[in-house]
Amino acid sequence: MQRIGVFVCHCGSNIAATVDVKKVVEVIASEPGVVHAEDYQYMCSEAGQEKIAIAVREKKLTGIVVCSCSPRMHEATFRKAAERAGINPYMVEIANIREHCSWIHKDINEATEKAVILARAAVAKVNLNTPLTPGESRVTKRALVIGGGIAGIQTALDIADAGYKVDIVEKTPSIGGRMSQLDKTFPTLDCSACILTPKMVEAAAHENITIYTYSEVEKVSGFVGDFTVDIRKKARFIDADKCTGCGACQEKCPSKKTPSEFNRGLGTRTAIYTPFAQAIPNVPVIDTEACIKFKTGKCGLCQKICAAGAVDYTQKDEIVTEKYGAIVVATGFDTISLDKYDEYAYNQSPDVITSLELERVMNAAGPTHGHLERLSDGKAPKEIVFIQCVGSRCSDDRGKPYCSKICCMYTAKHAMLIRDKYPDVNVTVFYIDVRTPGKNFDEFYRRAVEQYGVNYVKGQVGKVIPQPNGKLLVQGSDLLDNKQILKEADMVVLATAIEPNKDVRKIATMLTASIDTNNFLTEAHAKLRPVESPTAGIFLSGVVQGPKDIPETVSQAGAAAVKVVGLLAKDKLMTNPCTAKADELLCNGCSSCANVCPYGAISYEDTLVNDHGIRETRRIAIVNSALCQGCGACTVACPSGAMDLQGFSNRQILSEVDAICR
Amino acid sequence: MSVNNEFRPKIVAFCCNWCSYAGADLAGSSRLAYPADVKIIRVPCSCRVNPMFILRAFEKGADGVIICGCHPGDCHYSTGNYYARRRMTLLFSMLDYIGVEKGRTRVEWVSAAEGVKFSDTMNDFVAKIKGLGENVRLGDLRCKN
Amino acid sequence: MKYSYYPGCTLKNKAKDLDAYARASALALGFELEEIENWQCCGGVYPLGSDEIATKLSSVRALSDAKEKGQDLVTLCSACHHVIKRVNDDMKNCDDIRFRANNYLKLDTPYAGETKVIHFLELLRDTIGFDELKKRVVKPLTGKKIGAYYGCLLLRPSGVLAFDDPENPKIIEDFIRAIGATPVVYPYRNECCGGYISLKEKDMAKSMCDKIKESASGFGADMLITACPLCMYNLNKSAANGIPVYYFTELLAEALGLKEEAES
Amino acid sequence: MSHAKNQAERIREISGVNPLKCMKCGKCSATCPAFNEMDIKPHQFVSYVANENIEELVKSDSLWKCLSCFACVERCPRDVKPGKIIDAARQLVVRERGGNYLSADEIPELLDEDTPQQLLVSAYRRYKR
Repeated sequence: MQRIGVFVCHCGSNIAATVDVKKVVEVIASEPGVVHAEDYQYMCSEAGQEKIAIAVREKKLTGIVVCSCSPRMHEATFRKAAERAGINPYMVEIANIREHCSWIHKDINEATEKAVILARAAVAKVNLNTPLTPGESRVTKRALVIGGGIAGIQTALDIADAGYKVDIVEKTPSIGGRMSQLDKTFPTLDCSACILTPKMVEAAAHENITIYTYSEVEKVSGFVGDFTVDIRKKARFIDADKCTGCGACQEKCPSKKTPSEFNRGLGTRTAIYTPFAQAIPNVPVIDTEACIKFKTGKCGLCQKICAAGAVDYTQKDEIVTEKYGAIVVATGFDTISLDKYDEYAYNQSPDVITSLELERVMNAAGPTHGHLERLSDGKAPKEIVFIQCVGSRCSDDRGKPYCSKICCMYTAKHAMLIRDKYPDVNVTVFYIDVRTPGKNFDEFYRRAVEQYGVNYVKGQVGKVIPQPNGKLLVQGSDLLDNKQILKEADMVVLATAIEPNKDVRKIATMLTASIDTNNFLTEAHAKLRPVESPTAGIFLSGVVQGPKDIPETVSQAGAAAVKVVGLLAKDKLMTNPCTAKADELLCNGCSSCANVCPYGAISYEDTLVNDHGIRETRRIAIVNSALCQGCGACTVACPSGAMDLQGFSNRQILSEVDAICR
Repeated sequence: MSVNNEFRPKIVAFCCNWCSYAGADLAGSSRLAYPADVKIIRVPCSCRVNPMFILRAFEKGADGVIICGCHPGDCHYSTGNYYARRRMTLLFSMLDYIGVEKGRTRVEWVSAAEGVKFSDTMNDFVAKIKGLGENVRLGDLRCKN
Repeated sequence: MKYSYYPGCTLKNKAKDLDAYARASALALGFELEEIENWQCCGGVYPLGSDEIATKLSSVRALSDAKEKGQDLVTLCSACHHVIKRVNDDMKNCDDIRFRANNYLKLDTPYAGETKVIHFLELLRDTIGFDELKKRVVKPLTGKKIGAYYGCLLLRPSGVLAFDDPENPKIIEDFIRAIGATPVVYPYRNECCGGYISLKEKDMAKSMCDKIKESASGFGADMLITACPLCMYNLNKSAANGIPVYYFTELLAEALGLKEEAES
Repeated sequence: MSHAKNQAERIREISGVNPLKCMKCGKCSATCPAFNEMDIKPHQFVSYVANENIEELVKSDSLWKCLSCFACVERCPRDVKPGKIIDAARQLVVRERGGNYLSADEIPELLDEDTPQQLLVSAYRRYKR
């Protein structure tokens, strides 16, 4: 029989306001095995932990139940306290009477009754707990960053500067990401390329960084400290070692009509291409869908023209397998499809564009060489309308429920830049709310209004109506004036909602990282662990975690890097001791458990067993506790009941069921 | 302790540690109420839930049992929730066959970010169980034993 | 191929053409429209309150009748299509309405939204196919520039009607191409003609139709086509630009070389 | 429950709309083809119900100007469906007070030889119980 101490936390008034903690102590004291019960203001405080130590000493406790907040908060705290007091940390169980009780119930009787039952279940479980000892696993001192945008680049640089090896895997032919497509950045109007390119160069030159562009993560196995990853390096059909980046191949390529991804489809590119001038690496790729040589077998001009002999049509995809201790997801974002929003006539008029397309139009390397002009007829616009919140803050099935966060600021930027460069162009912004929290952000927006005379109208637009004369009639609300206004514009710019990159779901599944309904990856704790995934060893950087601007992304990228460095700095990690174990007397070696094990942790050995005096050699399941992650799939698959999970054994869970249903 | 004689069902909720238990925590910290009749048991994964646990709950007088796990494809252990789904489909049809109504058991996917869904699910489940009333079928069988 | 067919009141009176051209064209294209017996008026508008039941019963009767025959239900008038399709959705998805309607009607077998409701245009698109229709055309309307007028009832609410993109539809444009003419896309093709408001607020309806017709002719349309008798009525009240309005079935019959036959 | 509260509750029920979902973007009013004919504008319908100011709402001429074209319902980013609120308010008026907007006597003079049956039927449905 265990000697159990029960400690009921008030958590200030968080628990005590709705749960009669004295009553819980009184009732639980008479449970079998309980030799000590007390309540205290804050069990997690030093004084609270000391109470545990005193009780262990004085009452010779062998097991501990703490009735407090979620075990996800303080289980580790109380396990450590128990260890200091001299008992095995796995002899501690938590009854969650805050998140699962006091915070969601109002009636004090009901909540107290439930708290008692939760405490009983925990006591019943501890009665069956056994001391467990964690094993150790090694840490591979190398990190993987998935995504080569500003988030991935910054995370990689910070990890590399701390002295660890780091690999960047980028899907497109160059690192740089969305930031490379931007013209200027708010709130200081720096040229985006001017501040990004040095970082790209630094990453490429760093001795600790290896960059895999035009590559994708294909398979991930293992766990924190010891991941094994397959990376598919897609065939570029260019020998990167020979290519000098002279660009002659691109000049001569006769297939010139593929929409340029980098220019958001507003311009075209050749079949052999580097996405933009500052691309890193400056090595082109051949798009086999567009290449005449690949489609018809004729052409081969690029190979003929290449002085370095770098073009190789026979190149094949290559799989690189590498081991990592930590993985950072920095897969970024894209704008949503506007197909369901054609009241704004995006699919009906080339003069209705997204804000990201406007970045390309404003950029000197863009389709209009930086001249602000209508894409339909090349004429200079005189009247431009911006529409905010297109697809953001929607609770219908067309858009996204969240605020995309960056649009208010980039629209102020666009409006300001246009008014600055083309003072005769009128700019109107239809907005629902202007959201500009951030250092120097509201000041920036006010400058757009006060200094540059941008006309902000409070109200959403209902419809953009193309006119026979090529103009666009914008029908919108002016809510402050309670009017419906019609404004004739030459161009309309849509602040289109952003969403996580389409590939992120696939990647999250490979990494077994949690993902939310909007395809953003979930943090381990929304406030206190914002750059870690609940899956150990997986870290989040940039918009993959939620909408962010560049300064925030860079800060978060650095934070993720610190977490990675903290992990890689360790030589060994403690492993979870709650692993599966087979009872050799019950096991009949049927292989059912091994078939369901996702980690290949179960093997079979011929073992000499002593079954009630009968000594014989049997085929018995053996669990490799270094590989077992403790999911318990095997325990249910086992037909003879031989397989059990330490820390969550059949008897323990059944005792909880009994206590709850009593 | 409750004074009135309203039927208060006994409901056991098995929640996986990675998604649904965290979802329940989020429901708690967001103060999204659901009836106190629901008591949660933490398991590492929905695939840890042995059909035996559910039978035992009904045997001991539970009126409803719900298993919550990560969304398909999002399991922390890759495939655990698929095992759970298959096992529970079989178990539930067997329970139905022996007279425990289908509505008394449920499998639901709740992610760590879905506090609202957790609370909505529990409210709905409790209401359905209240509609079904006390679970007397397995109780009767026990008496015959 | 036989289909149940719900013509509706107006097609039996003021919009006989719409009906006659459709029937003749249907036969020529190899499917038969079998009029539902003893159909009753759909009510012209989907009930205003989500709790109403009596006003939905005539639609349920027609739907159930088609189900008994194992046929899809074809409609032609935009209003009938709108009402019947939405009532069908209620019968499929709304427990309360299904329960009350069945309780009231006491049908041999309860109705739960099994019938597929198809607009004549959808039949052309999805069953026959516009490519096939194009092959059957004997007198292509080459050179005619036609604006499609969709109005509200066929498109919205798009979730239930699931007819086409409510903001940028293309089914009638594709139809126009199939009969050999040139579609003219103009932005007011999904804006309201005024609908029932024209009974009392004649000026209001007229100004709305002026806008529609001016926009269409501004983009170069010689004529408009519609599927709705009320849209037709309202558009005809507007004299703007003098562009004529036809039922799409009339042009279909013409292209198939059946116009005279249908009129006789 | 006060009369106004009661009526607001009825409108919420009949329309199946939750006015609290509105984020006051004004897209309904930006969309409405009958906007200029209305005294109370579509976005205001929502706040009138939220604020339980039903007395004013049902007196509004806008009730009889809304075309039920459903453009606002289609485009509302918050799924509030202002058009359905208007339908419900109209319903409330005709149900509670018999406040028909159309009397049988005035119909003949509104007709002409082309008037489709559909127009009569639908106008009658909208204006009268």
